[in-house]
Amino acid sequence: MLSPFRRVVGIVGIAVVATLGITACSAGSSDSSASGGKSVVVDSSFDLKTADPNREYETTGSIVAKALYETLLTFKGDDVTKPVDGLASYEMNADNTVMTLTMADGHVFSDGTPVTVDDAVFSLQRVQGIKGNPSFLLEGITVAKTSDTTLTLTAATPNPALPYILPNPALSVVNKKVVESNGGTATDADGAEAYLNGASAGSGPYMLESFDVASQVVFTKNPKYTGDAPAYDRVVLRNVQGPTQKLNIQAGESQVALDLNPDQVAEVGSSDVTVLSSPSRYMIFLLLNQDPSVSAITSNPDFLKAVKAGIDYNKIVDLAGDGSVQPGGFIPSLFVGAIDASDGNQHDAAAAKAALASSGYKGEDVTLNFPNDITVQGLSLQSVAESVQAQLKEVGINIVLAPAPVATELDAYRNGKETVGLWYWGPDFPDPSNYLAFTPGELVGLRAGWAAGADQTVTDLATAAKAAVSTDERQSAYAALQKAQNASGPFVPLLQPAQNVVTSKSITAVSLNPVWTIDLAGIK
Amino acid sequence: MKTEKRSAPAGIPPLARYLAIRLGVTALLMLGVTLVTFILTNLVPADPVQAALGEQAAANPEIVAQFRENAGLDKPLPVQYFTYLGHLFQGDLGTSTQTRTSVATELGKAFPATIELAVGAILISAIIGIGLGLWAALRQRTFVDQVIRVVSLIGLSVPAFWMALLVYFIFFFQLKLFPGSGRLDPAAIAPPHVTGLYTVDSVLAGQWATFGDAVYHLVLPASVLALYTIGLLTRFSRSAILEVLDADYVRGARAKGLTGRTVVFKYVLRGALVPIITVLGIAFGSLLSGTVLVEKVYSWHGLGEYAFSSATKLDLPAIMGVGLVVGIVYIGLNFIVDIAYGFIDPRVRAA
Amino acid sequence: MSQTTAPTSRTQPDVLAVAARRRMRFPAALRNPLAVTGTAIIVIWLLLALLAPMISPADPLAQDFDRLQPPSAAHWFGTDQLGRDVLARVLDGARVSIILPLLLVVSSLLVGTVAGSIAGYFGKVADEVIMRIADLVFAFPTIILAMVIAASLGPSLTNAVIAMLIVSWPAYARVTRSLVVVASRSEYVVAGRLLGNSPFTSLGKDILPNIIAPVVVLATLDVGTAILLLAGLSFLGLGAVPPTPDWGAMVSDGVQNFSSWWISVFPGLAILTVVLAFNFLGDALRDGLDPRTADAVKGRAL
Amino acid sequence: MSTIPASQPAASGGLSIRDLTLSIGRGDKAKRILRGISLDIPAGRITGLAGESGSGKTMTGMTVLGLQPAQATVGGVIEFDGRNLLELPTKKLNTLRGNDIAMVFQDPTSSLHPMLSIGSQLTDHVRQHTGMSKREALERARVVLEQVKVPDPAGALKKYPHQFSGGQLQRVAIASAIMCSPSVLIADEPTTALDVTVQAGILRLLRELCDDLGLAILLVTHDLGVMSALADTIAVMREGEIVEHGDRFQVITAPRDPYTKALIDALPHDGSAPTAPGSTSTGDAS
Repeated sequence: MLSPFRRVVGIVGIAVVATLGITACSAGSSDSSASGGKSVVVDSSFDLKTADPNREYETTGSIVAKALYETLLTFKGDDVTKPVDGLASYEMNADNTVMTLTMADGHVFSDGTPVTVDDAVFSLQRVQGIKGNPSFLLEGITVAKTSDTTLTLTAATPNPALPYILPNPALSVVNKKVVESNGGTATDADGAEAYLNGASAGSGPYMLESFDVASQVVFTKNPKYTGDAPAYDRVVLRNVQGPTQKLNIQAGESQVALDLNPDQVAEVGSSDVTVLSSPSRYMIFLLLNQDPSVSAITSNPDFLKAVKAGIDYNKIVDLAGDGSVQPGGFIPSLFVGAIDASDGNQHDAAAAKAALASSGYKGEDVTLNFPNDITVQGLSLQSVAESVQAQLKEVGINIVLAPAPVATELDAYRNGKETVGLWYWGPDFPDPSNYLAFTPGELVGLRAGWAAGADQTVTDLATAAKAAVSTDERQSAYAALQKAQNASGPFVPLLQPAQNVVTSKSITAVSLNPVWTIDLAGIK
Repeated sequence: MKTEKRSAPAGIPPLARYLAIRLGVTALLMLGVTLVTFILTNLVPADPVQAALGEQAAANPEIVAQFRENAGLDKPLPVQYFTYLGHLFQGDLGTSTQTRTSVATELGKAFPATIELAVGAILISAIIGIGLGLWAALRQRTFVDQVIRVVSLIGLSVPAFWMALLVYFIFFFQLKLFPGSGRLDPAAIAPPHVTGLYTVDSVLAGQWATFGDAVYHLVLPASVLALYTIGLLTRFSRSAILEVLDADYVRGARAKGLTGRTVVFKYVLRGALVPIITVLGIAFGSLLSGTVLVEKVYSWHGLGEYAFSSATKLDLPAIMGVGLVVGIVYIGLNFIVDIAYGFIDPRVRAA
Repeated sequence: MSQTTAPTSRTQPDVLAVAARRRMRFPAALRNPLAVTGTAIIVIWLLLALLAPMISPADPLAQDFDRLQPPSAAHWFGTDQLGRDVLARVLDGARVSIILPLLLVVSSLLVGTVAGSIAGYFGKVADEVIMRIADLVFAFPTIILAMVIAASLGPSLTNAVIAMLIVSWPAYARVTRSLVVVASRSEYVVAGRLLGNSPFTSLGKDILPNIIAPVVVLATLDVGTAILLLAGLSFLGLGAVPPTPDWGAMVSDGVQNFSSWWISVFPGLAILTVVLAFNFLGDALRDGLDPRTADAVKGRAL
Repeated sequence: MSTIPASQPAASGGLSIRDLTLSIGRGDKAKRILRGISLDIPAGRITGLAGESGSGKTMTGMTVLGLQPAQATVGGVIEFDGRNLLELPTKKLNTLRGNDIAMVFQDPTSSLHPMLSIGSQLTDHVRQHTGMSKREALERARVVLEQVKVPDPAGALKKYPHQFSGGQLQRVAIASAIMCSPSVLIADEPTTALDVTVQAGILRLLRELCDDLGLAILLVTHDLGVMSALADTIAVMREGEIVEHGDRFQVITAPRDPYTKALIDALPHDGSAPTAPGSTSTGDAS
């Protein structure tokens, strides 16, 4: 327009370029890593709430607690069938009511003080006293110090699962003196959480360097740790969504990714990374409410049969990708009592249509509620819901999807108000007795409107399973229970998704476990 | 549009009066913000207790009762609200029902992250947007002008969340030009906390490598976020500058024989600055709300993500805290913009 | 907060001169190549949306195909994680992703214009109440407020639209109010009032025709914003309920399957083209407006 | 029609316009704004250029400084100091603008930047043209403000345009124009935007400057009343051409051109300037 302005434009242009140049320059100088020693980056999708081991009961929380603390009993590697000694060794009396724990010598906290029986008693009582999410693990159990090296856990009713419960990282032993001096008590007045979110007070392989529930937790090696020293001096556990995890591990930004779904794993290609794929501990299931006041349709046994036969399980397993399986019953394949898919529900469109015809269903809309902001091992429940909807449509059942954020939906689910629900269950401890929740009148059973006494056959089988002692007995008792549930119960086990841990080639070993997902100290 | 503020009644210093009114309005608005958020979040047909407690704990009436009592949820709603206000007046934003950490602490972490992102984006958009707007204005009705117009409209039309993905995929994953998620290299240690802005804190601590790292991580998300505001600022500064280019004082400046550079930077840009600053303020506000979509893709744990997770997890005190902070920022922004007018325009200063 | 509406009025205080000069050269504005391009794209998309069931290559809900197939002759846009045809879903998604925001803009235009007219014309209490509520809404960032509302009402398209309506009417109210304030001081309106016109006659006959053009331009520009906002909410899982095809939700599906770029790239491009088309049109129309009223529109079209 | 040759040759420091043409647009659609203007603006005299709005008088003034619209095509010669201004590159022209040839605009409230201090606006071009230091330039500005009779010159330098009355501001604008001691001053409707009461003062100031500094002043106005009070020679423009050119007395009392005659007859007889029915073509940009 005006010749003198021509130069100005040039100047502005240069200014823009120069600014970009400056950013580019400064970018070049960032590759120096700030810390000495070897460090490893683990990407995970957080559900973290706290670093207080006695309060945490989340997947990420367990990973954190496992790295910072030790438990009285533990599992070796991924073998959860046999509890082994941790900070203590144990003995169980004959009727499974009293467990005596003898503290092992030589364990010390990161501040150098020895781990004593007082610390152990305090920690377990603290779990009970603060009335938090993990408190139920020790419900009905009395913890008492019996000598300078022993304590007893006394249960009111026989509790054979107790040795399997104790390795849970929520039952970690904290340094009593440190915790108490920071407001800690074994009651609901406990105020040590804030302190434990900033520093660890444990005897585990790592110490807490920094903790941010939203973004990342950083661990540094505990020099006082008495076990095998971990291979990495520093671990960064970052909160990263599954898709981003995949890009990060491919680009070498992280060394371990925990939440890739099978599709993503398939895309990674095994040339740059190592993929460890195994069935996870989670079981995704459909529940059909048996309470006629909630739904006359879903409480109809024929309709229930139609749904069970109408779902194409293979298609869902296919959707979930390699490594995932159809659980035969509600107990995942990892545990005693699990049954094979061939013993579970089978897809049979003709049978479904026949059952539907005799149920009197007239094509009414049936609402399927599910949380849409949850992924299980990277698999979104929404995909499963959409798949189920399409399959049931083929046999003539009209499902309407009703997604909601999990927080909103939990209320309806836990109060047994959902007509059809799509949820998943992660075991509280690696023992089939945890799955008795899926029987009439129990925790999850009630959510499906399955009241106590609603199905005497199943209830009787549950009682029998509970009473079974030897592994063989338990196996067959739980198998029978699940088959009965499959026949008449409100739960339709759909899927046990694969757990895929992807590591870069520089990692030679990771230690996975169904209870605490991954032992950060086991990364080599 | 309001010009009534130009004259203040005699007796009270106009600035004091202005500040008093401003503060009063702000306080009322904040009260409104808390009330609206409180009502909205209590409309949710779900129980925050369920959202906060685990499977087994939620089935235990004792634990549930304990939780309700601790969170004050056992009281009637009006009591809850007034209790909240009471704490608020003492500077206490309450405790998150999810993490049992003080909301102020959590906001203290999330807020600087978002501010850093938004400031980065506004800087990028100011430089590029005003530059392009100036270029287009000086080349009005030429091909360049048309191209810039289309480019800026594209900037206004790109869905940020989609662009965030695309850019991440291309520049981080394919070309490996920029780092991936997060605010710093995972191996890096965050600089000592002063402002919470990594760029500022690292400079304060003299950690230049960390500063570079922080800026490096900022480039992609800030650029994506800036696209919209670049479009906005380009369009707006173009028309503001065009208007000024026609002004007598620009012709006057040229008649004085001033060089093109002086005319543009001293006369034209200054003349267009008031409307441009206004848009910058509005743009910054829109950036703040836009961050949630970009934060999600870049694992940038800022206010947007905090707001989203609090909203979906029914973390009432956290949502209220976000509402308050954001409200204050918006109002503060307008305030800053008004003050900026004063610095730029002596006529406003006098009024 | 409201003084930011028309920034240039600070340097150019003769607002009163505007009323007489306000003319909208619509036909001329529409001859602009941008407007032609924009209109053409919009028409094409609207046709696609209307004809979707007829021209769609597949049932957008049917999970009939192999999962995650890249684009091919059989599936131009590939298939998604459930084996649905992406092209079919993009076409069908137009119905939700374009038409719903259009309805939304029309409703917020109605609500906002009425509220703004009342505030601007009657002033005093009505003005204070309405504009303070508007201020309150403005004190929230749009998407966060929409997020909270959508989360409390539960995700569904209806609720998302309600949330968006709540956050978008104040823009119209402000622009309308400022235009009405100016217009109602102009001589012909004052004269009309002196002649005994009722407030409503005066509003409807003398004022509205004068302010309608800028409001329509604002609305055109706003369609793009509305499409983006709805897509954003759906992306966050607070909008469209599956399996309804919605572009924002489809992009979100693509996030989970990053390497299957086609799942998110095509719906993203769809959003981009439609929004761009509306912005082309709106921008061209705005050029046709008197510069002063265009400022009011610009100031609020953010 | 432009038949009037210069009555005196261009004195040194003066300006001479020959056959100036200006059109906007190309080919048949071209709009011819100036159709061959020839005019001398000698030093020490005030040359009036009158005409109604749209006659091209303001464009003539603008073109002298090269401020015509970018899309305009210009022909002819504007001779200054032995050079044709129309052929000077912008860079060269810039060294003359404000330095040797200065301009005063119609409305001082819009021709001065509202956000820059008087001191800054009075000195920026001086410093650029002469390389004076900031302090020297400010001192010069103070002297010049005193010269144009702005009260409290030192204080005025720190003020902003909105803090002055219109009349005072026009004095400031004139001060800005004469800061570099130009030899030619183009005054485009310098009193039109002012109150009648202060117009006389400004006119008197222009006269003084012309006489004291030997300035060549081109006074562009539609107001023949102003013109008759101030100009030494008067040229009348109509539709891009000069239709009348001569001594003030001769033009006012015995116009040869019927259009001029009509203009003069329209003058009110109380001596005050008639209110402008519309402003000049560029004057309404505020």
